Amino acid sequence: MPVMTLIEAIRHGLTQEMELNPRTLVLGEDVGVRGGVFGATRGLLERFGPERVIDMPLAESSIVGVAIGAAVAGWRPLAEIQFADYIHPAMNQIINEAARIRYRTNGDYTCPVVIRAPFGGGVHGALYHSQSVEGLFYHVPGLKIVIPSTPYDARGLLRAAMEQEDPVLFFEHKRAYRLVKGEVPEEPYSVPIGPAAIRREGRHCTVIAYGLMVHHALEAAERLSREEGIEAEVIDLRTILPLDRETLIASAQKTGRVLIVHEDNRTGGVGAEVAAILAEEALFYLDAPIRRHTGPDAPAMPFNPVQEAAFLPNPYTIADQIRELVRF
Amino acid sequence: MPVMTLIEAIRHGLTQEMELNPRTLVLGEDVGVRGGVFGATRGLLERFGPERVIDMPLAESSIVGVAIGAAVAGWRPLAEIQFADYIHPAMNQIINEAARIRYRTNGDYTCPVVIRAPFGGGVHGALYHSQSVEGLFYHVPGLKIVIPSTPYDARGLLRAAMEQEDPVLFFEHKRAYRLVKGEVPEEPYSVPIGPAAIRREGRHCTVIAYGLMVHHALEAAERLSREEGIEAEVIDLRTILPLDRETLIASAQKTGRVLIVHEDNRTGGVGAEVAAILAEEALFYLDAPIRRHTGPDAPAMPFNPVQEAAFLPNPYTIADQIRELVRF
Amino acid sequence: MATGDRVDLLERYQHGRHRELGLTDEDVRRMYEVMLLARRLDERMWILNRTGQAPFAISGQGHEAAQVGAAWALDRERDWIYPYYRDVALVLVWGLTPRDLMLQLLGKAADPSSGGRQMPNHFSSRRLRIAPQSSVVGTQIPQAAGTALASKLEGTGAVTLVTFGEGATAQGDFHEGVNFAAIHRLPVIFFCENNGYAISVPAEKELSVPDVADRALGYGIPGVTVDGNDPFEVYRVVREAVERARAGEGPSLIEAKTYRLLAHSSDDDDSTYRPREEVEAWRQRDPLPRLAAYLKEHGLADDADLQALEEQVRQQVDDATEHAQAAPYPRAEHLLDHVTGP
Amino acid sequence: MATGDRVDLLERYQHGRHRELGLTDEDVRRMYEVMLLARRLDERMWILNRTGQAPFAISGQGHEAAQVGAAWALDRERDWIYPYYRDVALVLVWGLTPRDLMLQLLGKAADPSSGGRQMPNHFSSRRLRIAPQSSVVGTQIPQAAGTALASKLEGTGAVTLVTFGEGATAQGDFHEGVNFAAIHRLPVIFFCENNGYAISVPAEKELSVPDVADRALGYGIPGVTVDGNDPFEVYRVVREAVERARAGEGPSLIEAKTYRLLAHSSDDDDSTYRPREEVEAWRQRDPLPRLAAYLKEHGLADDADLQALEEQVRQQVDDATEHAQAAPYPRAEHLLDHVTGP
Ligand SMILES: Cc1ncc(C[n+]2csc(CCOP(=O)(O)OP(=O)(O)O)c2C)c(N)n1
Ligand SMILES: Cc1ncc(C[n+]2csc(CCOP(=O)(O)OP(=O)(O)O)c2C)c(N)n1
Ligand SMILES: [Mg+2]
Ligand SMILES: [Mg+2]
Repeated sequence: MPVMTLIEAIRHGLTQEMELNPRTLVLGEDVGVRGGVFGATRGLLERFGPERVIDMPLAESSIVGVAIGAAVAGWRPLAEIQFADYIHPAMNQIINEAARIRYRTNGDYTCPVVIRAPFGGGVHGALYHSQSVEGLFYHVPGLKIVIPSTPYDARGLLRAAMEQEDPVLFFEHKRAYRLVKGEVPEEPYSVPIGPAAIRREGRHCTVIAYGLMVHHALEAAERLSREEGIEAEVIDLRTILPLDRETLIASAQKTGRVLIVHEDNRTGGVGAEVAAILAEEALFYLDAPIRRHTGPDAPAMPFNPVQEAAFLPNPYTIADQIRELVRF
Repeated sequence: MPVMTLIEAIRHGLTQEMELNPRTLVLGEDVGVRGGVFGATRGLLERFGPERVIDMPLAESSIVGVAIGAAVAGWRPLAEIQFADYIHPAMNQIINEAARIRYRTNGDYTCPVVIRAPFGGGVHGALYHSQSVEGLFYHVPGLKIVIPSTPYDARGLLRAAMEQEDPVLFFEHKRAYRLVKGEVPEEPYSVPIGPAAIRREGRHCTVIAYGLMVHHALEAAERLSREEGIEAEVIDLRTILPLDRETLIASAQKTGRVLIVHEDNRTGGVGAEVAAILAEEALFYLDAPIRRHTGPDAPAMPFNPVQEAAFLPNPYTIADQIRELVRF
Repeated sequence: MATGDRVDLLERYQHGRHRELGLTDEDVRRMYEVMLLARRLDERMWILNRTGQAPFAISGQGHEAAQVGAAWALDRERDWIYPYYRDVALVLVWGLTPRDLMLQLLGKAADPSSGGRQMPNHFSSRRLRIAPQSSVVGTQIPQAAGTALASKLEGTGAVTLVTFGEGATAQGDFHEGVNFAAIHRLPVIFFCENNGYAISVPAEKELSVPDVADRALGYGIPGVTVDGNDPFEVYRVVREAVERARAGEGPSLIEAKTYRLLAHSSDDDDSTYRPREEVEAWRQRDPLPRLAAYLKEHGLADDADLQALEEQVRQQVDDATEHAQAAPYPRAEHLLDHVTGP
Repeated sequence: MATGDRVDLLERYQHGRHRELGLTDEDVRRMYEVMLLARRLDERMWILNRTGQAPFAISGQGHEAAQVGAAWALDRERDWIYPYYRDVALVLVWGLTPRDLMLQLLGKAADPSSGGRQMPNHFSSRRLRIAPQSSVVGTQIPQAAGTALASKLEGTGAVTLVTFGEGATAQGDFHEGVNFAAIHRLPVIFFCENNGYAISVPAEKELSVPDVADRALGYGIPGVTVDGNDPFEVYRVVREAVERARAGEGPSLIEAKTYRLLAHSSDDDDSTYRPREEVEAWRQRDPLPRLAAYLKEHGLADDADLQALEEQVRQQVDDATEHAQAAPYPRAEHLLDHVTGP
């Protein structure tokens, strides 16, 4: 099996999706001749032509709006928002339109639009090229939200997103793009939307994360295992909406101690819902208060390296949190 | 003290704000000659003229964008979004702009924009005239979010919103507009942004709510007290962002049983954060799992009366939840 | 807005104008029939509202000629429509029935557009190529461009008609949708039913140009203003736009000037913001009596025919009302159906 | 885009064009000085980026004449600007210093625009009436209308200049901001620095009209296209717009046609999407040597003066660089400062 970076897996996946279904469209800013600012769509224009690989005007609401209209007519749009930070102009089309079309027509229409966007920080992107935006969307019934942390999952989840009929937000951690490598089968395959993955078994505590933070959590867990004998279970959510309640509850019941890690702001982030679910379903199994280790409640990540680093959870701060949790 | 409905208190407050500060502007759709579709701005145009009471074109992003630009130049805009359901086109201006201006200029600029919007259901408003949208915003650092449940608070919180320097979302439950009455002082006064109000003391459990749900919770609590001897403490959040952690934690520690009620969708709603805070800060005081009684995870409220009623928590369903919680 | 008078004058000189446009006598009779049906249905909806039987009504009264004129220029068998809440007459042409509309008015389970989930006049049907409508003003415009893009790629020659009020043209989505369609020369017709107000806000506060059609200038596409109370004129200009679209020449913006004869909706009171003389003046240009007069003048119908038609329409409206009243509401246990698929 | 040549021709016939426009010799020397300073500062930023000392650089190179021409037409003591990331020369006129810009480039605490929080070229200063800029393309446009509304209400005669690229004119916010300003005849100038590309997307895929100025037609406001590499022409048309604005006649849309001489940013590689010949042709029209030639031709400076100026500018850039390099980063404990007030 070839080894790919996350971004290569996505490019490979996009290419295959375009091959598999002649009604698949790619649309976004700079997705054509430029191949996307991160190169995710490189080669698509040459291969599939400007009819199916569309350089959109700089107007995110219309990127999603046009995708919705094409989906309504039976096409399979794969829209790209250049940075998750610029998805906000499209929130009306995503939340009020895409997410409600199936419901408001009582199932007559569906709206199978997949919207990809690079998110996350640690690349000196500052306030507007570092945002995590999943916390703004996981409150929206009708959407599915996927955040792959490995190349394998990225390809497989993209396939799954294209196989089903609902709008999917597909967030790709931009710092993971070239950092994370892994094996990816040549042939198309899908990784189901919904189930989380237990990346590391452990008995002392449960660490729940997604995106790049999964790798940081694993690094922390490996070090603590090696050096201190602490065995943390690490769960990769993979799908933020819907959440894999069963896996989360089972692990919390097993370890009795839960740490949730995300880069997104703390208040109202995905960690809040995870904590709420566990407080409802696993309360009497908990031996320590639930902990959230997240980006702080600052509007976004500063540009300067000092405050950027201070914003972000990292393997060391995660290890500290695990230690405190286990010692509670 | 005169008795007013919620909408009268708001109209009274808007009128006073316009009097108090000649740099206060009211802008929104139909706020002029029509006086707002709910009448909140009735009389303002006649009194303050079309310079300061501006009928905006049907374009929410510009309603907020223009308000931001006026605020940046030292004015005090009071923007109205006709229905909370139509705030989505303005999300970019609210989240990416208003909420970040103070932070991104390191405090050089502030953005004192107050954005009012009627929200909530139970008026046959269906999918697009019933939405609760606070769950989409309370994840945004830099904003303050206020949801008054009484005429007294509505007037006082509006004053407080206009006295400070941050963008404030001011959500008014449209079914409460004429339903809820109470005394409102003639003279200007403010109710601070931040503190929750304990509307009813109780020892058996804590019910946390906001907006119209406070009244439903109180009705349920009174009935249970009268008929079954159950004494529920009822907390009115009033401010959704920031949350009054201390009051919530203290009450949870006292009663050991917590029910959170909101009309907004369950997943990722304000209740998730409240539950997370309590799971972090009051875990070992809890004698029963935290409960959330909320609107379900449907994209929005249907039009037909059967499903609309099924969507909404009401005094009976809240009483059921309290009973189960206390018996746990 | 003197277009109405100008056309009345023209009418005196152009007998049989419909024939010149290629419309048969039967076409014209059918047009009138749909307009009448739309009007009577709409009137009934208000009655049901005023008598407490329907929580909400929103009116297309006054807009019928614009809608029917546009509809006739399209091909119901392949074209798409993205209607808005005033388009009772348009969707009747497109195949929704009076029963369908009444079922939605009363929020009944059999409402084919939404299963009783949406407010009245939120039309939708996959089978009929009626796009899934929301209440959010303007969102349908880029979506219509997306559907037109699909049609272009399919090469079917299908055209998309998207309708909206003049107020909607202030939305960013209007601009983004028209801009994209113009760049890619998509087969879409932007059809504005300009009734002079967005609820209470008059056109001068929504636009800084005299006509919505002027907005086309910024996109380099044809912009045409037409008397929206004259179904033939509307038919003529929309047909031209359809021909352009099918020939791959791209989108057009058409503005049908008209008026809503009633308040914005059953929740509105327009007396504060529309002078009664203005309303009265427009009542004089009501497209229905105007077309009735044309029918008689050109020997397409006499008073007895019109009377019979009224009777037939009344029966349809009665039937729709009774059918909807007798129909069951959706069940609570279906509240969470169709949120997402698996 | 033959405007450049046309104006070159004109120049041969119009000696002392600046005087006819009311610009003094000193004005022209100062304009050149700012343009040169902007250019050298910008070049240094790229060097710092390429040598790993600055994580990001974004360029105004090529746009200097447009910016300086516009800036000169305004009143720095009362007017507002809403700049965008290419406006190095504009904000230098407005009072930000090379040190200020270098401090931001390196994310240092003393960066007056953002305290090291924002990326390079995100200008802001309440004291100088430079609006608080974000990276979100287009959002500043309705905000500028809001500031102009405030000025109108205050009756100070202040004008707001808002700048953006041609790509930004596809955004809904462009439409909404211009529409509102046009309806209320606000004192705002929409100033588009049209460099033909939004990153890699060429103007034909962003607009369906030949010129951005054509977009003005849809709002009934003046739309003017001008050679953006000619500071005098830009000055002239902006001054007219300023006069209109101060006289209460409302907004204007001005399109300065120009070119960015480098890639979109330090993260971009433009060789895939811009033919080298095109870049080369525009290099020939670089506004800096062109203005230098004018200075010499009209006896406003000789080679020695220009050399001395280069030297002085180099010192300023060195000073700014060293100052910024020596300055401390913000401290981690201030991460949560200024999220909200009490
Ligand atoms: C985005 C949005 N904002 C506000 C509303 C509330 N609203 C419903 S219809 C309407 C006026 C629409 O005016 P226009 O587009 O001219 O259409 P008309 O009703 O006059 O036919 C308004 C403000 C809405 N439905 N959607
Ligand atoms: C809303 C938004 N979408 C996308 C981007 C990413 N982006 C930054 S600059 C740019 C191109 C801007 O082009 P134009 O407006 O022509 O200005 P230019 O850079 O050419 O001067 C893009 C797509 C952004 N910053 N904001
Ligand atoms: Mg209208
Ligand atoms: Mg450009």
